[in-house]
Amino acid sequence: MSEIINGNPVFSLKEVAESIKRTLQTRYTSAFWVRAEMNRLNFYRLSGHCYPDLVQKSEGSVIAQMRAVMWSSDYQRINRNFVQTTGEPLREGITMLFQASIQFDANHGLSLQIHDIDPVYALGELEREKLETIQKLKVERLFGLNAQKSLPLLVKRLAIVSVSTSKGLADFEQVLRESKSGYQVDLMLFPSLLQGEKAALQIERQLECIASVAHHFDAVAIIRGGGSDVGLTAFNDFRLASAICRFPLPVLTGIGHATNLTVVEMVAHTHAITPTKLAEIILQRFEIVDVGLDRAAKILTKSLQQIRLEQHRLETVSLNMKGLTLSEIMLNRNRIMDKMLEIRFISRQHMHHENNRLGQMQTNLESKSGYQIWQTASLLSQKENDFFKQIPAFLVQKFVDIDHVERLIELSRPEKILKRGFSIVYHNGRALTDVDQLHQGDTLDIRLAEGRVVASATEIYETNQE
Amino acid sequence: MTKKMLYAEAYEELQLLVSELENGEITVDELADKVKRAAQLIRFCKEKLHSTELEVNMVLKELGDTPKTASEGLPEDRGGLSSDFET
Amino acid sequence: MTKKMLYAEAYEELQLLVSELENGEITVDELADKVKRAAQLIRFCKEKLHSTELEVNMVLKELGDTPKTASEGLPEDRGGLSSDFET
Amino acid sequence: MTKKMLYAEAYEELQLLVSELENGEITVDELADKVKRAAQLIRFCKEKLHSTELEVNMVLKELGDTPKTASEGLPEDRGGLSSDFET
Amino acid sequence: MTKKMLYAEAYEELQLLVSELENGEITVDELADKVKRAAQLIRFCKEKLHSTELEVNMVLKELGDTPKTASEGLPEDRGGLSSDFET
Amino acid sequence: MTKKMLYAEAYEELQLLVSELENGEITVDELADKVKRAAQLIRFCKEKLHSTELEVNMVLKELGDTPKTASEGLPEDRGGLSSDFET
Amino acid sequence: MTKKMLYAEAYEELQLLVSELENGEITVDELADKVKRAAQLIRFCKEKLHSTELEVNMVLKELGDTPKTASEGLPEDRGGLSSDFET
Repeated sequence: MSEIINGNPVFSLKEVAESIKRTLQTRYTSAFWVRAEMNRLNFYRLSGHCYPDLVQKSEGSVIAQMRAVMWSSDYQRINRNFVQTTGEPLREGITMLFQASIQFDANHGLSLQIHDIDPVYALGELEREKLETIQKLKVERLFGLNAQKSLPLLVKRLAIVSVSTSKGLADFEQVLRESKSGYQVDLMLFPSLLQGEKAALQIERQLECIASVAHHFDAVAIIRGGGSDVGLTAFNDFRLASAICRFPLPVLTGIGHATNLTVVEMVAHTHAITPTKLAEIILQRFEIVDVGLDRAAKILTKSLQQIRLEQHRLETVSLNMKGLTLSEIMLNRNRIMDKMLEIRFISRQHMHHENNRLGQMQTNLESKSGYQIWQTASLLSQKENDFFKQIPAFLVQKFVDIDHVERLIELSRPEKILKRGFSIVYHNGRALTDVDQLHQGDTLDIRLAEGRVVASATEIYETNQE
Repeated sequence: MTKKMLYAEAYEELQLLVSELENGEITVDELADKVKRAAQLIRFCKEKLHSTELEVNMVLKELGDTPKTASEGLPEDRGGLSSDFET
Repeated sequence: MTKKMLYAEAYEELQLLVSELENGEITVDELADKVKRAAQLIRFCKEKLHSTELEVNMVLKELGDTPKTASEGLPEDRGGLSSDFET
Repeated sequence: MTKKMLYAEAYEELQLLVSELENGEITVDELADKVKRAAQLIRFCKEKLHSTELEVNMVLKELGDTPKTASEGLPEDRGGLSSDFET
Repeated sequence: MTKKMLYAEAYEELQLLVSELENGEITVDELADKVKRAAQLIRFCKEKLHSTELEVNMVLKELGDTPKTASEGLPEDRGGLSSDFET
Repeated sequence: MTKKMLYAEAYEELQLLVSELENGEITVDELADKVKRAAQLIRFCKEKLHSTELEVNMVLKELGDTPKTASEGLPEDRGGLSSDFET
Repeated sequence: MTKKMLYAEAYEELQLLVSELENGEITVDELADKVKRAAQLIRFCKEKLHSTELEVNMVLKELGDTPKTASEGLPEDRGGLSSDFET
């Protein structure tokens, strides 16, 4: 098979290719799972086959690259499964888990034939991607910006981004139109594709357009009919999301779907799960205002109540004043009456008291003067008694004294003495009391009580001689 | 100076006389005169009291004759009283 | 200075008289005059009360004649009152 | 100097006589005279007392005839008394 | 300075008068004048209430006449109302 | 000088005599005379005493006839006594 | 400065008035004016609920050559009302 040229075996290209193919076939006998980013899908509408470019990046640069092939039948199946799980068709730019086998073709070289794609893994990847978008919006301080716009109380002028043929839009308009209260909401459509690769860009363009005439509108509504959950990718687009965040008017969304919220819905001012719902939300605001106005009108009639109340208060004050005034007069009248009675009582009492005092004085005067006279009289008679009582005693004493003296004198009489046997001896006419001058023989004249005797002294003895 | 005696003075003198009597400070020589004076004073006081009583009673009676509540109508001739009542 | 007496002054004087009487500060000599004065004061107060009552009653009666609720119609000639009512 | 004797003087002299008698200061020679004097004094005092009593009683009786409470009406002819009563 | 009185002021003054009355701060001398003033105030307040009520009623009646929903047809001549609505 | 002897002098002389007698200062010779003199004096004294007693009794009797209490009424004819009684 | 009154402002003012009314914070003096003002505001707000405001022609004109719109038949001429409504 191989020729020898210049001593060296030389292989034809085909031989080499077949050799490689053989080697690969013996080496890679079964399919295996590969993780790679699908850089390009390269779907060929005619054949229905896809020839995706797979890459692996590290820190921004491609470190591995490989072509792949997905045959039409595989693609149909895989895409169906993918949509079923993730809610969107296969798309480029996300990392997926492929089941593949190595194919080598002499013409086309090495490629991986994709047999299956794990949609669950892709789902995670999509979610991660979404999170990255949100993260990025947050980092750029855009997230939640639109929500801060104030939505007018009444959303009367609404710019709509939708497809003119959208069932969702029709529903939305119908709800608004059929509002029983006849509220007026003016709509202006800015048509745009809502799914597919160009959707995000178109929406963004229309938003730019609306922004240029923003002063005519109260808000923008992005409306997409319900039913299919497919093709929501545009609503996770970073550029669109950031445009919505920065949009000068409040952005409302009515995007019908069943899966998780898209980033656009997250950053919108208000989101409703269906266009119908959004219309209802808008009408509800009208309703609230309308009810508020009716209520206000009703409350205005309350002012009449206030007037009644005020009238009542006035009436009460008036009655109060009346009562108080009359009672004040009554009070004073009673006071005066009391004073009068008091004066009457007290002055009478006063005079009565004075009268009693005078009576007492009179009684006192009578009794005291009578007593004075009586006492003086009794003192006088006391003195009289004292005096005259002493007189008889005085005189008796004098009589007694005299009698006493008389008795003494009586006892001294000589006759009385002589009678008791005493006698007096005279000599020369003198009564003798001693024998001094007497001489023997002197004549003595002796006097007795009865009779006299004349005698002579025969013997004379001195007293001490006896 | 001759002035009318006051009840109060009369009563005071009377009290003095009676207390002198009570304390035996009045001799028999003065007694009659003092008692006479006291009697005079008592009589004066009684007179005074009586005349005062008559006067007061008359005033009070007049006052009591005015209707209790003014609203029951006052005699016409009293209308001028309040306006005459100045200080 | 001659000025019309006030009820309040009259009442005060009356009260003073009564309390003097109560405390026995008035002698028999003054009694009649004081009672006369009190009677004068009482009469004055009664007069004053009466005239005040008449006046007040008239005002109140007039007021009562105005309908209770303004909505029942006010007499026409009172329309000018509120505009005359200035401070 | 001749002046009417006072009861007080008479009584004092009497007391002196009694005490002289008690102290034996009176001689028999004076006794009769002294007794006579004492009797005279006693008689005088009694007279004096009696006349005073009569006078006082008369005054009091007159006074007693006037009712004790003035309110029971004073005799008319005494109306002039208080006005005659000056000091 | 002469200015029209306000209801609030009138009512306040009225209440003050009544509370003075309640607290017995008004003498009999002032009573008649105060009651007159109160009556004036009451009458003024009633007038004011009445005129306010008439005005309010008219406004409310007008408001009630406007249909609740504009779709039932607005009277033409009210088109100008909103344009009159300036501040 | 002849003058009536006083009881006091007589009694003194008597007492002198008695004391002389008691002291034995009188001789038998004088005794009779002295006794005579004493009897004379005694007689005088007794007489004096008797006459005094009579006199006193008479006064007392006179006085005793007047009632003890003056209030029981004094005899009329003694009214003049007090006025005669001058010093 | 005349500026178009905003619906929100009008509604807010109304709400304020209503809550003042409800809380009785409006005096009688202000009542009529406030009620008038509230009625005006209510009327204005009601108008707004049912009126058309979007001036499609103007929008298209402003957008110039970029009218990508397939406007589905807007009312022709309601623009005038809202522009008359200025504050």
